Amino acid sequence: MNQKFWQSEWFGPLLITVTAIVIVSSLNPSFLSPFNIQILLLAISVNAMIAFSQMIIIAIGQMNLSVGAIGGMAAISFGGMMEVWGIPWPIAAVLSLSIGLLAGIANGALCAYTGISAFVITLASLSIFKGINLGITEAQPFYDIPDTVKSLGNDTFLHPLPWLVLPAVAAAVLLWYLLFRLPLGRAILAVGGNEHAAALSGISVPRIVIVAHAISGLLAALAGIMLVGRLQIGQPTIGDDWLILSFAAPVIGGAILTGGHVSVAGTFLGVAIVAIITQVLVLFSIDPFLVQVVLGGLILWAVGINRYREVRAHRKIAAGAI
Amino acid sequence: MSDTSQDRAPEGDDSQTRPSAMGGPLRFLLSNEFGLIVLVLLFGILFSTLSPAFLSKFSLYALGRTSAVNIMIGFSMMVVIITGGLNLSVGAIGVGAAMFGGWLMQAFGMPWVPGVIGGLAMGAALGALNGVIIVRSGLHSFIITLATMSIFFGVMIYLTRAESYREISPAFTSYGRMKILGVISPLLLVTFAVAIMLSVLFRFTALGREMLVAGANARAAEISGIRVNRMITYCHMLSGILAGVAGLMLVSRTGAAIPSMAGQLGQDWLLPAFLGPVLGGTLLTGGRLSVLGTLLGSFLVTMLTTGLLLMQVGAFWIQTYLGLLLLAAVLIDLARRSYLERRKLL
Amino acid sequence: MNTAQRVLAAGLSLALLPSATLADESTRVALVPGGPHPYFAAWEQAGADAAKDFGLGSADYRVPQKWELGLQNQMLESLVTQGYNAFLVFPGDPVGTVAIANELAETGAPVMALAGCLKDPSEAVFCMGTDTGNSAYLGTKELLKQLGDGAKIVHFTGFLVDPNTQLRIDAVAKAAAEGGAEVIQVIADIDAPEPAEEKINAYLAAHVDEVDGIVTTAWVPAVVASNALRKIGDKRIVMVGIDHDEVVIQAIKDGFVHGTMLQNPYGQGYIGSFVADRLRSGCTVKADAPFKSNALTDKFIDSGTVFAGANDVDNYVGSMQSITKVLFDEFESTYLDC
Amino acid sequence: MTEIFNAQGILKTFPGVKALEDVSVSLTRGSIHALLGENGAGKSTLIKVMTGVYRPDGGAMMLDGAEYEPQNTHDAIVKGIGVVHQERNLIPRFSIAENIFLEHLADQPLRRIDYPKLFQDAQRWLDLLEIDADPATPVDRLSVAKMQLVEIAKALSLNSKILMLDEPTASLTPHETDTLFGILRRLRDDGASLVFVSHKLEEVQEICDSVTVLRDGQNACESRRLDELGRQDIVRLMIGRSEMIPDWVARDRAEGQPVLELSNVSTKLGHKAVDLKVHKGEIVGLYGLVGAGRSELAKAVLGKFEITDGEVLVNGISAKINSVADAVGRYRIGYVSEDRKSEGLVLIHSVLENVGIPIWRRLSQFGGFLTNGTVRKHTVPFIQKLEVRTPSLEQQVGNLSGGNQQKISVAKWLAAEAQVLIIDEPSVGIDIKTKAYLHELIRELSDTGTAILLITSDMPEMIALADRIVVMNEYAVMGGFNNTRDYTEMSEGIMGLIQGDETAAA
Repeated sequence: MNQKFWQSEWFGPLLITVTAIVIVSSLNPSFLSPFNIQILLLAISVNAMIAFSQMIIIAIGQMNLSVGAIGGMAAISFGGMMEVWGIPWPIAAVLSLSIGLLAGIANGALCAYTGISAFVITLASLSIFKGINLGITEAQPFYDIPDTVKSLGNDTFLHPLPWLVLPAVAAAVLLWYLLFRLPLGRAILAVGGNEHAAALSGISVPRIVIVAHAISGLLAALAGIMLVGRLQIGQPTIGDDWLILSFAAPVIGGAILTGGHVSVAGTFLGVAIVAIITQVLVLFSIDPFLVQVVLGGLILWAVGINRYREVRAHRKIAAGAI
Repeated sequence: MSDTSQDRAPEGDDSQTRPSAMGGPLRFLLSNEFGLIVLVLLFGILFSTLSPAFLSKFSLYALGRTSAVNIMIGFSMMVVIITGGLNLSVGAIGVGAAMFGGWLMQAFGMPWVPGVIGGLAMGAALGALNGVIIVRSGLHSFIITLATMSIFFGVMIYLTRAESYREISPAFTSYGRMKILGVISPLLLVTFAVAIMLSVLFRFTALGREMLVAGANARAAEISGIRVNRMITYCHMLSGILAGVAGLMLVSRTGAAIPSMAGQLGQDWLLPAFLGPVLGGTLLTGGRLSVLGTLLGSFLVTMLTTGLLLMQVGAFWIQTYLGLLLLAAVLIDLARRSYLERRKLL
Repeated sequence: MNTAQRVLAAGLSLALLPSATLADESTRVALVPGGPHPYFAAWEQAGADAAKDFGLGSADYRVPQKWELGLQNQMLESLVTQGYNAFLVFPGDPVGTVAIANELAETGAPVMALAGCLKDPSEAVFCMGTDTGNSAYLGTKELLKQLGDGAKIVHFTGFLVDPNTQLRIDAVAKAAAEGGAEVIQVIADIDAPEPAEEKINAYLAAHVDEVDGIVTTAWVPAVVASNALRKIGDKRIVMVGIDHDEVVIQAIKDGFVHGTMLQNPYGQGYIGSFVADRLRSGCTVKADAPFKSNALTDKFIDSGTVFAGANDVDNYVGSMQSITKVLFDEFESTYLDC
Repeated sequence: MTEIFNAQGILKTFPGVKALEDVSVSLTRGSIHALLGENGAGKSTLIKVMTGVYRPDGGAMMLDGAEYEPQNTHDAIVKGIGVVHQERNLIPRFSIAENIFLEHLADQPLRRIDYPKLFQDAQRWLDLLEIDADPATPVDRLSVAKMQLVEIAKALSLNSKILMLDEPTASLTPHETDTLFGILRRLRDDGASLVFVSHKLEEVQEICDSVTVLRDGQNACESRRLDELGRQDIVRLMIGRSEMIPDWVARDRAEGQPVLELSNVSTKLGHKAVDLKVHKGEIVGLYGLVGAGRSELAKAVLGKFEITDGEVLVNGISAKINSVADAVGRYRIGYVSEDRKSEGLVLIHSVLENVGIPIWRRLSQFGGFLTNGTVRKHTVPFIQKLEVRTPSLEQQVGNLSGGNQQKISVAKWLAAEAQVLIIDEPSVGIDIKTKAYLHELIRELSDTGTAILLITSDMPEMIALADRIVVMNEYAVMGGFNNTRDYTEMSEGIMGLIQGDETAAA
């Protein structure tokens, strides 16, 4: 709290993001065209949700491999309820969210009460949830999406700000408030920071683990639902390739995989960086066969910079302490 | 994770020991390996009663051949997990190695032995590169291998333009289809050989032991005169080699080196890579491994998949059942161990 | 669309029942796609219909859970164990699936590559499917008809690990060159909806004015691109899609998309099952069968691909039926010795 | 003085062992009570019973006149028994204030935290304990001593009726210890009731009023006033016999070949022109406050930290040490870490494996192969020589007592036949018996010719063992002199040198 802002973990990503924007837009002005901004924001909004749902688990020092599976399950149940049962979309949304919530709680409960590592649990639940998804859809998308949902998923409420930005921003603010202002959130970070000490101070570790996973499930479901709106289809494949992003963004944002420390702003910027990178590769029509290479290289570069800053900060501290 | 110190003899007091330290058969009954053997038998019986074809020669042969590769993939992840890290790029490395080997055989008409060696060398190189970057940067292997996964795979795709290499020496590809005694695939034998080598490495050589110590407690290892960074790099290198072996096994099985054999970015390998070691009781925090456990773990998973496919459970639901069975497997094992511990404590 | 198929099936069955002969040991056909994908959905119905029409033991649609070569192989192996004796397989990889296909053939079962081909040499009796290259070529031609000379077109396509992608890229380039148009960009690896959405929109956002035409040669990109054009509300850009996804069809009706290259999955499944049975009942493939050849194989049978524009899109099912009908009527006489 | 807590006839059994049998303790307000006993005497078990980790199988406890039956650790804290454990129980990235009031996170999970107020409240405790730090500082930026004080503040903030301190001085410099004692005294005078657990009898006698000694899970004495007891009485109570003060004669081993020699060595960490000689068979005691740069110097010699200037000579020949591996492998320099758990040992590995680590390579034949048999042959003699108490060689080191762990980390270097052995704070958290034993061992080692550099902040230990005493302060050697084994003279000399008055140097 008392540290200068340029020492804070989100400063590195911010620097990268800003430089990237400046360079790209100077090379290709259309990058900052309202429409492009809208596209960018659409991508960022959904991906931020995905990253957050992983971030909250990283906060307690665990991993959730099933974010994508939960998101997909919520997405297709959202589409399915509306197409098959003709449920009005708000209700369908709420129901799908609660499905995600339950899935998360299931994960959490299993981790908390069996003491088996979350990695293993979510590895198993990953294929359970994905299986349910395929079992229901038989790989067929749900097409019958109400226009309201479609427009919410694509249109802007205030040009060039798309509707989807609202839930993303809301989630970011709430998460920040939770993790840095509310006892519950602090307890989550405390468990991640030193489980034993947290338990000694009367924090019920199992309960916290469950809460964290519940939130994760909820956010994943929300991401899935937002995607249905954005893609205008209830695609069964939604969520299949969330995993990499979900980890990359928080880590680029300075999260520590062993738990106890995450940054909402950093994660958000991490998402932004990845989104910009993806766009740049398209804008400058990089040989499609090279795209992966560049992406990987840029991830390395980003975390590298972050690391370098960290190390220097630590040296300073060490010098001060001794 | 959350092991409460409840009802365990106080640490401070001499000669108080946890049951896990009890030697002899009991320790084996408590071991993960035993649990897996029980599960394998259990499900084996279940499947063969539900669909007798499960025990048919071809089915067993196919099962052996598939698990041979999966086990190898599991090994390649295991040797990195002992450093307390992960290697998400196993798939990318495996394909890279296989494609390189394939290229050597096709482009230069190399006989398969040097071709294979070349492939493995590539695997070793990529793995070592991972290790060096991780050691030098001090970043978590997770994020590094996440990046190298795209880089390795991307470069491979870029160089090969996604073209397969088919002119593999028939001598080599014949192994993929060969049946020894009608049921055993040579690939399975390779896997067993590697398994034995690994156990020897980690039990009977200084190098292997030092790798383990470096993984268990880097600081203590260094103070005791172990070159920790080098050991960690070796682990990643070994992982690369094993991934290469798995990749080349697939080459001999599919008769060609194909870019898609581990899926986009080689991600198809991640699940088998983790399931084996994790079920096999390799400590995710590093420092401890079980070759036999990984072998059994990977085999169990492959067997479950085959069994489910055989029983024709609702086509699209298989994944759900697989997940449930995995969960069941882990929980049963947990229950068994806590039961035995209680039994011997009271 | 299932109803439509049933109609078609009924029609066909009436016409063909007499020619259907029962094999002594009943034929059990397995139709195995590369993974879950809407394109193959028609196979299930086709198999069921064929089984009914030709009195097969069964013609079952068996889907691997993921697009994994390993999983497809494992599934095929288990199907052998389950006693299936004829295989219609979409190769998870044109080269990678050859080995398993040959192994299946060794068990004495007829093996056909369906919807996509195996790379020669292989034991597959033949490959029946859409000539991916050709379809992309024709699609681009259709597109260029609408565009003036020197038109700038972009090409959205699928995974690079799939060699067909390279074929499509080449075909589009070829057609463009002939038509005096220029392919200003290829965007690939977008078979998953999220990246497709991101990349296609990003591209259009930046280059919407420079682009005259879009050709898509994979399912998901077609869907996403249709939506993108609808979003922009720009009818200047001409697009030719692929396959019969409802989104694409609707976009064509609403005039955002010029048309789509239809493929014929139902026909593949229906005819394939039929041939499988004939082959098991002693028929053989004519030595001089008039196979076409494509980049992968010389034993290629085009299951047909038609361009459906705004006018004929309404009864695209009909147009697919007619292809199937034509192909089916002279199939036995053209390709088989019985 | 009024009684605040008493336990009567506490019984606690584990499968196969009676850990506590009919143990009684009574604590009074405004007093500091010492809880003593060898490792394994049941101290830790008793603490765990009092703090709700274990439920007693028999006996009763009264706290402040009421029946006291803690359901779990947290319940104990709530009911008013606070503990400051040896291992830190703080959340690294959290601010001091938040750590102090961590308890409050549990209640009202959704009520906004008022940080300004939190910091104010924390400031009160910081003032009370004379911690000079901003309550908003993350604790992972604090020195060990401050972290400990924060933990005390944390315990006090729950206005605990009883505050238990488990080895609180283990990681403190003498100065920090004095401050701590000052604070503890003041707390006592304000009527607090403190329980002080330590192995350092000097400290116990300095600060405690009454004492309870456990031996073999039973009361050796219950709540006796300390002023009735002398050091020897306490020792007798603890180990059942009086302490054997070794009547070793002062030795001068400074003649002859120096085995390890530092000539004006400077390091990246800021050591300035350090000169140091350790001769064959000599024990050089390196004294200095924690933070004087002693362990750092040792690690520089080991090659862990870069030496920027000057050179290290082994047996008179300048040594090329680029890594610890060189130091250990090529020059046989061993280092017994002060931090057993994280630096000395691999807790999840077996006794055999831990002892064998440095010699694996040496023992392996035909290209790196070795068997447990070979390893046993070269390690077991030392494990036995040091009387390590373990059920089996396969036992996980983490399950052994502190004393045995320390023996293992020494045995490791005996097996490695180190010619130079650097021993860092050998008797931290070790009971008197083992300590005495280790001292004899170290002495024997030196007689067999091993050159020993002994780093310790424990003055009596230093004076008991060292042949020559070298004093360090602020990363520089202040001077040194031969040990005449005269406590007062030596301690004055040392303190003199620390204050930097050269005349004290002999």
